[in-house]
Amino acid sequence: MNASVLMIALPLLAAFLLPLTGPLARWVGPFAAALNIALGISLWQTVAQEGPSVVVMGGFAAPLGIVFRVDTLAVLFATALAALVLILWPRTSADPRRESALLLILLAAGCGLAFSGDLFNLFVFYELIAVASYGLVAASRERLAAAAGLRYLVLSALGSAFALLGIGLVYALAGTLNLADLSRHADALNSPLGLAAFALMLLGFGVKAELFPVNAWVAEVYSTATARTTALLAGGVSKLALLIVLHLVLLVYAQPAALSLLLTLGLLSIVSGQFAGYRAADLPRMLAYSSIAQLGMIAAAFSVSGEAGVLAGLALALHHLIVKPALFLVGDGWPKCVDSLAGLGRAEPWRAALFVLLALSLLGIPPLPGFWAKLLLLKALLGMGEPAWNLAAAVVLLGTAIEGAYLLRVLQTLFRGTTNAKPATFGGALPAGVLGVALLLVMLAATPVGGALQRAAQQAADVPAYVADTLGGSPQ
Amino acid sequence: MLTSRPRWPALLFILGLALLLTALLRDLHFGNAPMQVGQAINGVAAHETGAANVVASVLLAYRGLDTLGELAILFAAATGAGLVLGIAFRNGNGEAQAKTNTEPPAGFILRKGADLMFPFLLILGAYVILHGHLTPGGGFQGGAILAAAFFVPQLARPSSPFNERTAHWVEALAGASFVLIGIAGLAGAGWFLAPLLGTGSVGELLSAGSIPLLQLAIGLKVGSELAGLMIALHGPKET
Amino acid sequence: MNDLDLLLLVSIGTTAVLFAFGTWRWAGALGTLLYALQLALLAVMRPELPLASGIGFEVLGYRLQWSLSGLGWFFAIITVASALFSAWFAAGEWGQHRRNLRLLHGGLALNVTAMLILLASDDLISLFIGWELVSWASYLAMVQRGGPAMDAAYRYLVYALAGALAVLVAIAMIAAQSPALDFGSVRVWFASAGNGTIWTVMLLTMAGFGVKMGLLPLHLWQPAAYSESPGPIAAFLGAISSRMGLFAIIVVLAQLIGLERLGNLPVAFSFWNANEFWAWLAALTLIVPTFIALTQNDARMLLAWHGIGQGGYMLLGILIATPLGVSGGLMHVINYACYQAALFLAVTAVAHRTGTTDLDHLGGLINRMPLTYVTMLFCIIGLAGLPPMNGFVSKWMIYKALLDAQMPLLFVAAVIGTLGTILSVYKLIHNTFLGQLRLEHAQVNEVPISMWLPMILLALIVFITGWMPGLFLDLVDEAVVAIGITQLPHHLGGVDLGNGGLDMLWIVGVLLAAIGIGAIVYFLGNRSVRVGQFDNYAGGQILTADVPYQYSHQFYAGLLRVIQPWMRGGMAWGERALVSGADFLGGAMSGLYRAAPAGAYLLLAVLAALAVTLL
Amino acid sequence: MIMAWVALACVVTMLVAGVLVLTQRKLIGAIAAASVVSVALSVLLVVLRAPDVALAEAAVGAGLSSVLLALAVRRVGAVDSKEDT
Repeated sequence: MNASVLMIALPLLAAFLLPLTGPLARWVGPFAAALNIALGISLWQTVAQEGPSVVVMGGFAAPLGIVFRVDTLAVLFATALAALVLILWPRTSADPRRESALLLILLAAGCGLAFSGDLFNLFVFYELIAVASYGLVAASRERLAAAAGLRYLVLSALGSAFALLGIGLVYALAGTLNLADLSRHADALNSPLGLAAFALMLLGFGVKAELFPVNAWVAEVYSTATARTTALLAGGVSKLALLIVLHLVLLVYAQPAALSLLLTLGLLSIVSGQFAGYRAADLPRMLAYSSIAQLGMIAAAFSVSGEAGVLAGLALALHHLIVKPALFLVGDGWPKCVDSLAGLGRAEPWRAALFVLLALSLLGIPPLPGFWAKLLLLKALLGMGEPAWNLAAAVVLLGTAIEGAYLLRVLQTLFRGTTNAKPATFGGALPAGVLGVALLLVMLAATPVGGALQRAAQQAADVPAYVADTLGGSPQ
Repeated sequence: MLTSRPRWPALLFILGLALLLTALLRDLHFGNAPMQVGQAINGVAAHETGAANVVASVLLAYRGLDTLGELAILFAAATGAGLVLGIAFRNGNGEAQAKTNTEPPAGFILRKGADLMFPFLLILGAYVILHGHLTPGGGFQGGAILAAAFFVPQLARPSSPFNERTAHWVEALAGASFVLIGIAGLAGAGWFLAPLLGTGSVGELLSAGSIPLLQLAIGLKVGSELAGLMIALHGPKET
Repeated sequence: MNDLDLLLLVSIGTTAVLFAFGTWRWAGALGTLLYALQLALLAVMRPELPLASGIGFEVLGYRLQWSLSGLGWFFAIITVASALFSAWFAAGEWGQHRRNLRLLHGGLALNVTAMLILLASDDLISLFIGWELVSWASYLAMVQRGGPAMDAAYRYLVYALAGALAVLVAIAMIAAQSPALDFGSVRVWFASAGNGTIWTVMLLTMAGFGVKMGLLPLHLWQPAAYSESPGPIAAFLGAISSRMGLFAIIVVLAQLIGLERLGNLPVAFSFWNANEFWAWLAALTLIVPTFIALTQNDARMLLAWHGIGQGGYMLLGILIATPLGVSGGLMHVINYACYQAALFLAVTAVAHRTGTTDLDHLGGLINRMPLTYVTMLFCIIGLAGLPPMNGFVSKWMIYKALLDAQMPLLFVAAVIGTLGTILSVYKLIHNTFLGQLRLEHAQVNEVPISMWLPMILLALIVFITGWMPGLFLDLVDEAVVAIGITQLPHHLGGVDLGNGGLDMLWIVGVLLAAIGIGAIVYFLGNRSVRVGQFDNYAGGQILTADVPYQYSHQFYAGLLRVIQPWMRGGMAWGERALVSGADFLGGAMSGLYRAAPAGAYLLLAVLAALAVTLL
Repeated sequence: MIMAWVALACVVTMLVAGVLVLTQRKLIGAIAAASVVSVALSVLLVVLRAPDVALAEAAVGAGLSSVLLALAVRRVGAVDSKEDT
């Protein structure tokens, strides 16, 4: 179980020591990421055998100290992030040492975000991710990226301030910040003020989770930052921000008003993202808008109380984590304008085929994994049996139809006509290929993967067990 | 010189924020917050950690991981700043933009003042860091003072040497030692960042387990990091 | 490994082989052989029906399984046979002077595989998987010619995707309430579900499956998409692709919900029930497209519009829910597949020789391409539903069933549809083969045997099964039983009914005798002189061949003046309105993001959230 | 009682300095005003008996961040003035 702490400590250690490693510097990062994957796998086995458990920092039991909750969900996210970081590790960079350090910090913070069971600790790791990602965004050598990064920074800082305000309110109302402890005192937060705190946190964390009104940075940043950074932000970071929201609604804010708020923001994200994507003229922007909508779907899934919602959101999140980075990477190096893609399907058939595969999975075409995720989402939404959630299913339907219209337009353009352009060197070939193969493997192994996700969702949704594990079973 | 138009949107923003906070505070009852965790810690902190300064015990024992995270935030911010500053933007006019140094050279008083301040700042920083577990203060504050101690001479004499290499070494080793102390706790007591070395007697300089060590690590890291950052910002652009 | 597994394996193998060797000269012939093998396998497994496959998966607690019922088997026979004739035709001269047929042959085989997977599905998820496979496979078949074909296929796919999502929502709805999704459990669930729930599920699934079937108002994509595909593919798609929609609709309405339940399901605020509702939609589907077909000037478009209309007959027949009606509707599927495939092939043959399918630029080809003419003649008689062709039998059964079931208004609607069909198919054959031969076509020759043989064979099937409908009724029985309807008593010549049946042996006999008498009179009493096609006189003047004196465009101008006000394209207008709406919303949303006063959004959002939560 | 007056003075100073931050035309002036806010805040924190936080605010808020901002403005300002000419 202590491997969970090492998954944070070791990348941080590597990041701190990076300036001293000299010629080894370029190997330290990938090595640390690989080590994290290995730790994650070992944790996976432990959790599978012994069930979820709690790690106490410094031996100070909850709620006084910080605790880590190690369950399947957390291990899954931490390992997936490590794998994504490893796959997306930049091969060339203007300033490899600094960029590696930021990536390692992002990796450590992401793992912390996955494991932590303390609201303030979650905020610290969230902030750490935010700071690391500013640097990565601005590292793109485009002047536009610097401008976009600055706007991202301002908005994100503002969002963090609001999230912090919300956390402060929670502390003022409930007197504790441990999630399990908060779950016991959820009544104290069941007031307008408590709900306001939730709204503040939702909007604050929503900046990274690309939720509707606070996501205006997304298209700009994703279309100017390097493809690998974009892939990391869209694929990994956004999910982790939503993971905080999931913890909140599962453990603390299981009240209908909070769920409705989350659902509303999710639906607005879907509608606004898909329609904006429909009008987007360049590929990265289109993918960015699609990413907004996809995250809206995950938010909508998390707004369903109970195991069904967690399962659907988890499936959607992991699917998006594989597909969207790969799509950004495939599109990297192609002309940005969609109309200029004409004929590339013939010039670079394999790359175009990969794009088609990923786009189809994103749309939820069976038997690709995206289909199962979408089915779970619809089932969860309709299973609530309430008008707002039924409407949500209709919105998802509409959104996906719109998404289909614009993604198909890209596919159509790819295979229309011919181009004189020489096939560019495909920088993202390896990572995109790996992600594509991963997608196919998930499709073939749908049965075991589905079982694992079900276990993860079941563990995550078992709130009484969570509270008992954290507060009851540990030394006081 | 940089000027700007009146920030009416910003004022509006502030007004909105004020409205918002009023709305929040209307419902919040001050003075009787349920301080469950706070009171529990007040009761047991000195006994459990051996630190006379409860704040330090919270920062470095109960919430040591948060502090490690904050240290990493500072590191990430400095790294990000270095990344941005160190890169000449492609989309410019190409040639490295030479810094136009328009300030007058520092005068005699400033130079002498800086020379005098240096040891005092150094000692003050060290004191604040090392007594963090006893009195208000600690690694972050002391680190900031240390950074100032090294930056002030630079301000007075831009040409005076600052050994960036050493600073890098100090920074890296200090940061690493924080994590290593944590891992040592893991290996020794079974918990990450578990207190080592025993609590000692409350109020002594050598007490409170590993808290002073952590303070030292933080102070050195913050100090070297910020000094490096400030000097980099002040000095000519890297190429 | 039973016969079904073997069939699926052979089918997948066919796809792989044809994609691998698609550029080979004999790929078409190879495909034909492989389809013949599949057909043989289907024939062999007939006694074993329903046959469950050994393949199955369990994902997320849902069991995915495949099993071929009589209904699926019936459609599978048509599918593989259509593919066989299409591949055969493409293997002939038509294909040999085209360079790269990899996509054509591979796409065709992929379509067959996908359809077999769909037809063998035994739970809702495998049904949906098969459905999507079919959608994308037919997209692959449609886009091959590029250009306008891609636009048509794009339109199709957007419809299909939206429809599939509607189906997915319906499946999710069932999944949220029913313990399992195999057809047996779903049938039980439907039996206990309330009327409102059933209506929701039914509307969603019909919206989805109706897209492929071309059920009004979801038909707009179909004509362009089918007619823009390469000839043999158009024949295949026209013959069977839309029928996959019908198959899925039968599964939902007849097998899962049950036709009796449909009759007891009231339409809110009216004296209708669900059965009548869908029957009238089917009637609308059979009338409107048929009259739109009348106005078409392109042979392939005309046929494609008919394809939509004929689907209406099939659905109507099945919704009558009597053995006669259901058998008639299902028999119409197989009859229609025969003549629609043959007609598309005939039009392709004409296009192969003349280079056009524009009805305003053809004419008088009867002497130049007699075999193609015979094919088209046989098949349009079938399409119009006149004796002695097989289309007559199925239509007669539907009419008779409508009258027996006391549905006179629907009967009138069906007859109006038939009238429209007769008028428009006459336009087709007249403008292609009769009238004035165009000068530029004076040297046109009949297509070679490699192309006419499959066409003529299909035409012969149309005639023989019209003469001996018992051949097809035998196959239909399998499907009828699978739906749960009692078998219709029939014999080789037709149908036995208590109050007088249909015996085509007699009817065809009488008809042939009458034609024989006519022929004798014509040949023995003939005193006319045969002249060349370009030897023309009018008003005492010699007309040279380059003067167009016979106007084939603006056919039925008088009729169209009468019905034109009814055909303003309301549904096309609706589609455009949807697209503009999406454009508008897209513009608004992307403007919202582009303006990007991000901080202001955040503050406003926070204020709004606080206002909502605190006040 | 005296503490309450000190606290009030601090709050008023912070408010005035805060408005000054927004209304200053020169960025360097705004930064100076911002550091005044920080100084007043750290005094306020002492009054509120939170010396640890006060020390941090004084060292980081009033000292370091002002210096960093000033350095950044100087650097950016140099670039900008060059573009103006």
